[in-house]
Amino acid sequence: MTSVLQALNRGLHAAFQDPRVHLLGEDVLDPYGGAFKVSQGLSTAYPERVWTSPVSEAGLAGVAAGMALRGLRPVVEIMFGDFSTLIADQIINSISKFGSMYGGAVHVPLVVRTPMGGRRGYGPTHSQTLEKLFLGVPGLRVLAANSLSDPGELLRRAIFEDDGPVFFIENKLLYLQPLLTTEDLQDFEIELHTPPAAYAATHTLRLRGASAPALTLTAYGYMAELARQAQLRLAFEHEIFCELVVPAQLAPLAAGGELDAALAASLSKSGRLLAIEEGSYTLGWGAEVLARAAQAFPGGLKTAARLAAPDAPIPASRPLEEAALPDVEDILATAQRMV
Amino acid sequence: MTSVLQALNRGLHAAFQDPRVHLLGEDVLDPYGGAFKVSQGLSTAYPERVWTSPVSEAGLAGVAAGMALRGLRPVVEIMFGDFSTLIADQIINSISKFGSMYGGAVHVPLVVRTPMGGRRGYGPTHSQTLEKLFLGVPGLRVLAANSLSDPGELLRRAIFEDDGPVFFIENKLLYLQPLLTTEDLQDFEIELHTPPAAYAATHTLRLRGASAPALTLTAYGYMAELARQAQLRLAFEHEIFCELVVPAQLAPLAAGGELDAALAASLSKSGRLLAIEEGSYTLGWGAEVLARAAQAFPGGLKTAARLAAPDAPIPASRPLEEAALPDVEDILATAQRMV
Amino acid sequence: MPPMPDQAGLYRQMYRIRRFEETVLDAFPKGLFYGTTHTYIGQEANAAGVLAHLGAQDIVFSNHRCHGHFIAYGGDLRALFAELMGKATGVCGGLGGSQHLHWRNFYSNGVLGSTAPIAVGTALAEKAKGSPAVALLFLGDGALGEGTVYESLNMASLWGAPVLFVVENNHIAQTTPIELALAGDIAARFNAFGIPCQRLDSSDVLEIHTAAEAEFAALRAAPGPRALVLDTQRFGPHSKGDDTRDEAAMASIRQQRDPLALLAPKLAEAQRAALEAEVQAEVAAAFAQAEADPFPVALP
Amino acid sequence: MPPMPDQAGLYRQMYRIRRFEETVLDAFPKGLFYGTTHTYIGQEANAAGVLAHLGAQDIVFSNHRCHGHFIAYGGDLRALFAELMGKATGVCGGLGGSQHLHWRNFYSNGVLGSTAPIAVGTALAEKAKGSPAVALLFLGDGALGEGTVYESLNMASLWGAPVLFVVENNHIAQTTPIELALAGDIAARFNAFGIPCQRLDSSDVLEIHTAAEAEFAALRAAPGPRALVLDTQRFGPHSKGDDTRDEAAMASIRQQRDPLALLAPKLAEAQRAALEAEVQAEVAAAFAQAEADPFPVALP
Ligand SMILES: Cc1ncc(C[n+]2csc(CCOP(=O)(O)OP(=O)(O)O)c2C)c(N)n1
Ligand SMILES: Cc1ncc(C[n+]2csc(CCOP(=O)(O)OP(=O)(O)O)c2C)c(N)n1
Ligand SMILES: [Mg+2]
Ligand SMILES: [Mg+2]
Repeated sequence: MTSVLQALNRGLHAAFQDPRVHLLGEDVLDPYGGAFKVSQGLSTAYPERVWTSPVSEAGLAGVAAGMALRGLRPVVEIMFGDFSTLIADQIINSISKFGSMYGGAVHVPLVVRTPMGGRRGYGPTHSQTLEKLFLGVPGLRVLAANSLSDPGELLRRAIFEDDGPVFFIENKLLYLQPLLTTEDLQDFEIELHTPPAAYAATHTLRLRGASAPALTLTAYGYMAELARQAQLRLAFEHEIFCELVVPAQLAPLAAGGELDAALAASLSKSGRLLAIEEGSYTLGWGAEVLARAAQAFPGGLKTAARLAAPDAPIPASRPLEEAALPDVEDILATAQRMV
Repeated sequence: MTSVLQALNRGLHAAFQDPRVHLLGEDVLDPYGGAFKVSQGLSTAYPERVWTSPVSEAGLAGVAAGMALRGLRPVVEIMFGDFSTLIADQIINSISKFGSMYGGAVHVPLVVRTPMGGRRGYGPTHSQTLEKLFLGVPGLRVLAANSLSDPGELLRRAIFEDDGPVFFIENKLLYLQPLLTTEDLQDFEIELHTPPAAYAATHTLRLRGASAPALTLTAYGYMAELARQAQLRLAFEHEIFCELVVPAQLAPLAAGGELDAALAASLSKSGRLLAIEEGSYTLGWGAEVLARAAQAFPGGLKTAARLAAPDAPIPASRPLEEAALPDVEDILATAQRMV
Repeated sequence: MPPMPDQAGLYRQMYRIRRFEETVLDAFPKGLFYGTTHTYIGQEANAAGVLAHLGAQDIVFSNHRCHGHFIAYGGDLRALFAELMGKATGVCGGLGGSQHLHWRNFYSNGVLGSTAPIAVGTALAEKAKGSPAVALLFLGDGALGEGTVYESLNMASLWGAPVLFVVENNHIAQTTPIELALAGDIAARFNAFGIPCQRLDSSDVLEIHTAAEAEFAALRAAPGPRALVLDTQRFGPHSKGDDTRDEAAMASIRQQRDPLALLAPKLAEAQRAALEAEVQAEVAAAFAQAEADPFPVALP
Repeated sequence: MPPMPDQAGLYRQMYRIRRFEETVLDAFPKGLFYGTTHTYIGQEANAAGVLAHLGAQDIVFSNHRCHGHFIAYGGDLRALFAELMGKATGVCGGLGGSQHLHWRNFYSNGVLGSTAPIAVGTALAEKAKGSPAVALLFLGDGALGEGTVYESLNMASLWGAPVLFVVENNHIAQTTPIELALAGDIAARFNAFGIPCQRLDSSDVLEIHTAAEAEFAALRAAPGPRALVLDTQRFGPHSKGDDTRDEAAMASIRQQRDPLALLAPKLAEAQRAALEAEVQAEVAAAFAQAEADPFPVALP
């Protein structure tokens, strides 16, 4: 069994074969290897290319940007996704702009990796799912690891196949998930779709032999795994057949507000959409999904809904946190209401 | 004639009658009075309560937060909205969280004011409309000035009537607009609607004697003025009758994804929605508007669209900038395609 | 001459912190707490020595390693245990957890450096209101990496904010030794912004008490920012079990730099034993109460 | 002994900047430019004196006040005029405008302080690649307010980045005099992060040339960050017409601190006249060409 964490670590080790790859982050030296251990082993194998840094997130992002400008392929580890707020200016006003604002001759191939998410009781400043801040930033690709395909390979491709910046979203609970094997997925028929000019595949999961879907679920990252569990239970316990669409690329989406083809295909069958995310509700990823769906199916969707955390800080207390963050039961309840 | 700029300045002067009000910002001393002159006269009248600061946006926001914690009512001027990226951490992880994360006993009554927007050739780092970054931040109220009602009064109420933080959006071209008088608006029938627990009114504009609306336009800030001009031309030149819904409060929206009542009322008549904004397309304000509309009118909207800037940095060159930012002609063209 | 510090009182305060933190570390693996924690063991003399000078009106900003500050500030042990357990009776009703505390004029937050300008702002507000209150900000050596800290030093200095920056330099940030994270000199950094800085390498609470006394006196006499750098040692892991330092070296440090062991000889043996017994009972009772306390009711 | 600086060359460079900026200020009100601009008049000696030592491989980061840096770097006058006009032939095809320039190893950005870590990163990258290139960062006194600058000093120092921080201290940021924005001492700020700092109060390009020569020599001999603080004067408005300073005081400063007037006596009168005529013609031709250049075609 390979966990998502192991896969990411392997992906980094594979990437480090190329001497242009450098890693910058806080507490990334061995034996610690980063707060969530994703970077373990790198500083031992490549001491001169692993930069353990002061607690200076903005500076870190900027230094990596400079390295990227000069031909390296830096990877930045932000210890908690909550601190991505500190690199907002570097990301928005420098890193993602340089590719266009200088007339097209400048490239900033860097990857910022960071874990988002709660369910560990870390409280309001260490549990957030903040990628929504970056999904509408022009010039920035945002990818979210999932356990349906190798996130280490996705990370490796982000490092090498992209001449622009990539914000790579991980999730604390996803780390511990096993990469799903064909055996794990034997109940599913899986369709892969890669959007134009992307390298990250969208997975559409339907249960083998299921009748036409009554509902399309869409989710990414760790929520995709919860949605998959809900999908199974909806089928087996409630005879509600859903399709689940799991994108790995959250941004950019197609220009002109066009809906992702995999989602469009599923919706044209189900006519019902539920977008599920762990981040807070308003202007989350689901807002863009629903907006595009509304544009793509004028008058045609029977119902559309979002499941997300409420618009409030994430409490530290376990029962409060559990109530705040959407889980399998919430998906079941919402889906049942929708069909 | 009173301009929006004058109204804002008057609002600040009125607020300063209360000794709890302090202003912090860069270059806010007289005779300059801030880069856009909104703060003019204050440092002369109240020298001990106007803090002209180093170029330290994050620090500035934090200092204001501290003042607010201790009973003052600080107003922060961020010279260009583009630099709101630098205060993202203070806003997201401190200022907007304190009200909830400490159990409810702490209040941070501060107002951050800043001008957004392009059309002045200032280039990619001085022309953005970035409020979308903050519309989904729990605990933060976001208001946008417009010329339909006195923005100085809105600002004054934000300073005093709110025990939480307010992000107050201005717009560089809006500054020069006159506050619209009843005479200016004589062609319109205007309905006011104030959402629950808000003090900022939403205006619904319809042309006097117009037949049922074929389309609902919604826009805020300076774009609302362009939309109003388009609304007139659509009626008089193309016989397309629209209603225009102009919110002054962009966040929070009603909980649970509920649609604003004014918008819902208009859409139930028109069945067609066009959300117009100057910011870049993806996950802009319009995404949340469309998502909520899709939820509120399952299967019921004939068409929904967004008009926004493309997902790209704003070019400095005039023809390129003009092409990028939505204007009256773009609204006319889009509206005509939709009905 | 200021009165002699209350040695027994300081010992009690430090021992309360020690027992609290030991209880936390002990109970964490049993699942009685939830989330994370950063214990203050080894640094007790800083909180006790510095906060002894605080007036009721003064303001404290603390960081992730806040239990010791909170306790020395006068915070309730049961409420702190309860907060760490996520109980309704916690300092913040379970919303904040270990890193996010507020009670009276005490505030902590888990984002390093973010508190610096906020502390400066509170100090300026009190000054503007004509209040004699001063603000105090605890920072670790690691937090000195954050740019916001320097923006805050500059503004505090320009605007004469009555704030004391207390750097607890335990020579490590999570797992990063200070040599890998901090160039130049800490005191010079404050001085470069026009802020006077006193530096003290000690785990002796009496020395720290004296040093802090001078800082508070100066701060109240002539409001304006000051800095106190306390070189210290973190005895335990960064949070739970994540200590990558050499165990032998740590053992010798624990031997030499224990604030409790340093003060203990100054107290009569019997007095100390009685005091320790009292504190043990106090902490145990607080823990038991917190354990029995209800969880907050989650709204559906 | 390094060779004597090329006095005529330095004069020419400074005069090219001067004429360029005068042309901009003159033509702006006529609507020939669009957007904003920040002219370099009065500070020409800095760009000319410092950048004279730059190798082709070296990297320059500049700020909003970048025209002088760009010209002294070797940038094309017509392309710069065109960029300010928003023409397709501009340095960045009209996308960037006055504050956002890139050509070869030259980059400028309009967000103060944001370039600091990026410059450090380029220096580290070149060092990691084994290249001899060094990076140079121009900062104003105002930009020293930004926290990111200090994060950058720390990292540059820790990691031995071959970068030269050049502070052009014109004692003002937009309208804010340095006394209201900067506490403590600039050189001490660098020193506090372990960075050596040379400070020079001069508008004499030869002095600046000499000071910069020493910095570059040290930088190339032992890669690691260094700082050069140049006290200078901004003769014109911050951007256009927004000068709140005392006109009489400014007149006397313009009298005493004009880098062109300071160097002029060292050149033969005829040589200087010829040189000026050449530059005038060059600038006029560049302007005329840029004016005639096409606007970019906006895609519908
Ligand atoms: C902005 C930010 N970055 C990173 C972290 C993660 N983190 C928590 S504590 C810590 C080390 C802090 O070291 P120091 O300031 O010296 O305090 P100490 O733990 O030694 O008491 C780090 C990196 C954080 N909380 N905030
Ligand atoms: C982050 C940021 N804040 C504010 C501004 C607005 N601004 C542009 S130039 C300037 C003053 C800069 O002063 P200084 O760094 O001394 O450079 P100078 O203009 O004197 O050359 C300010 C505040 C900015 N460009 N970026
Ligand atoms: Mg430390
Ligand atoms: Mg300056």
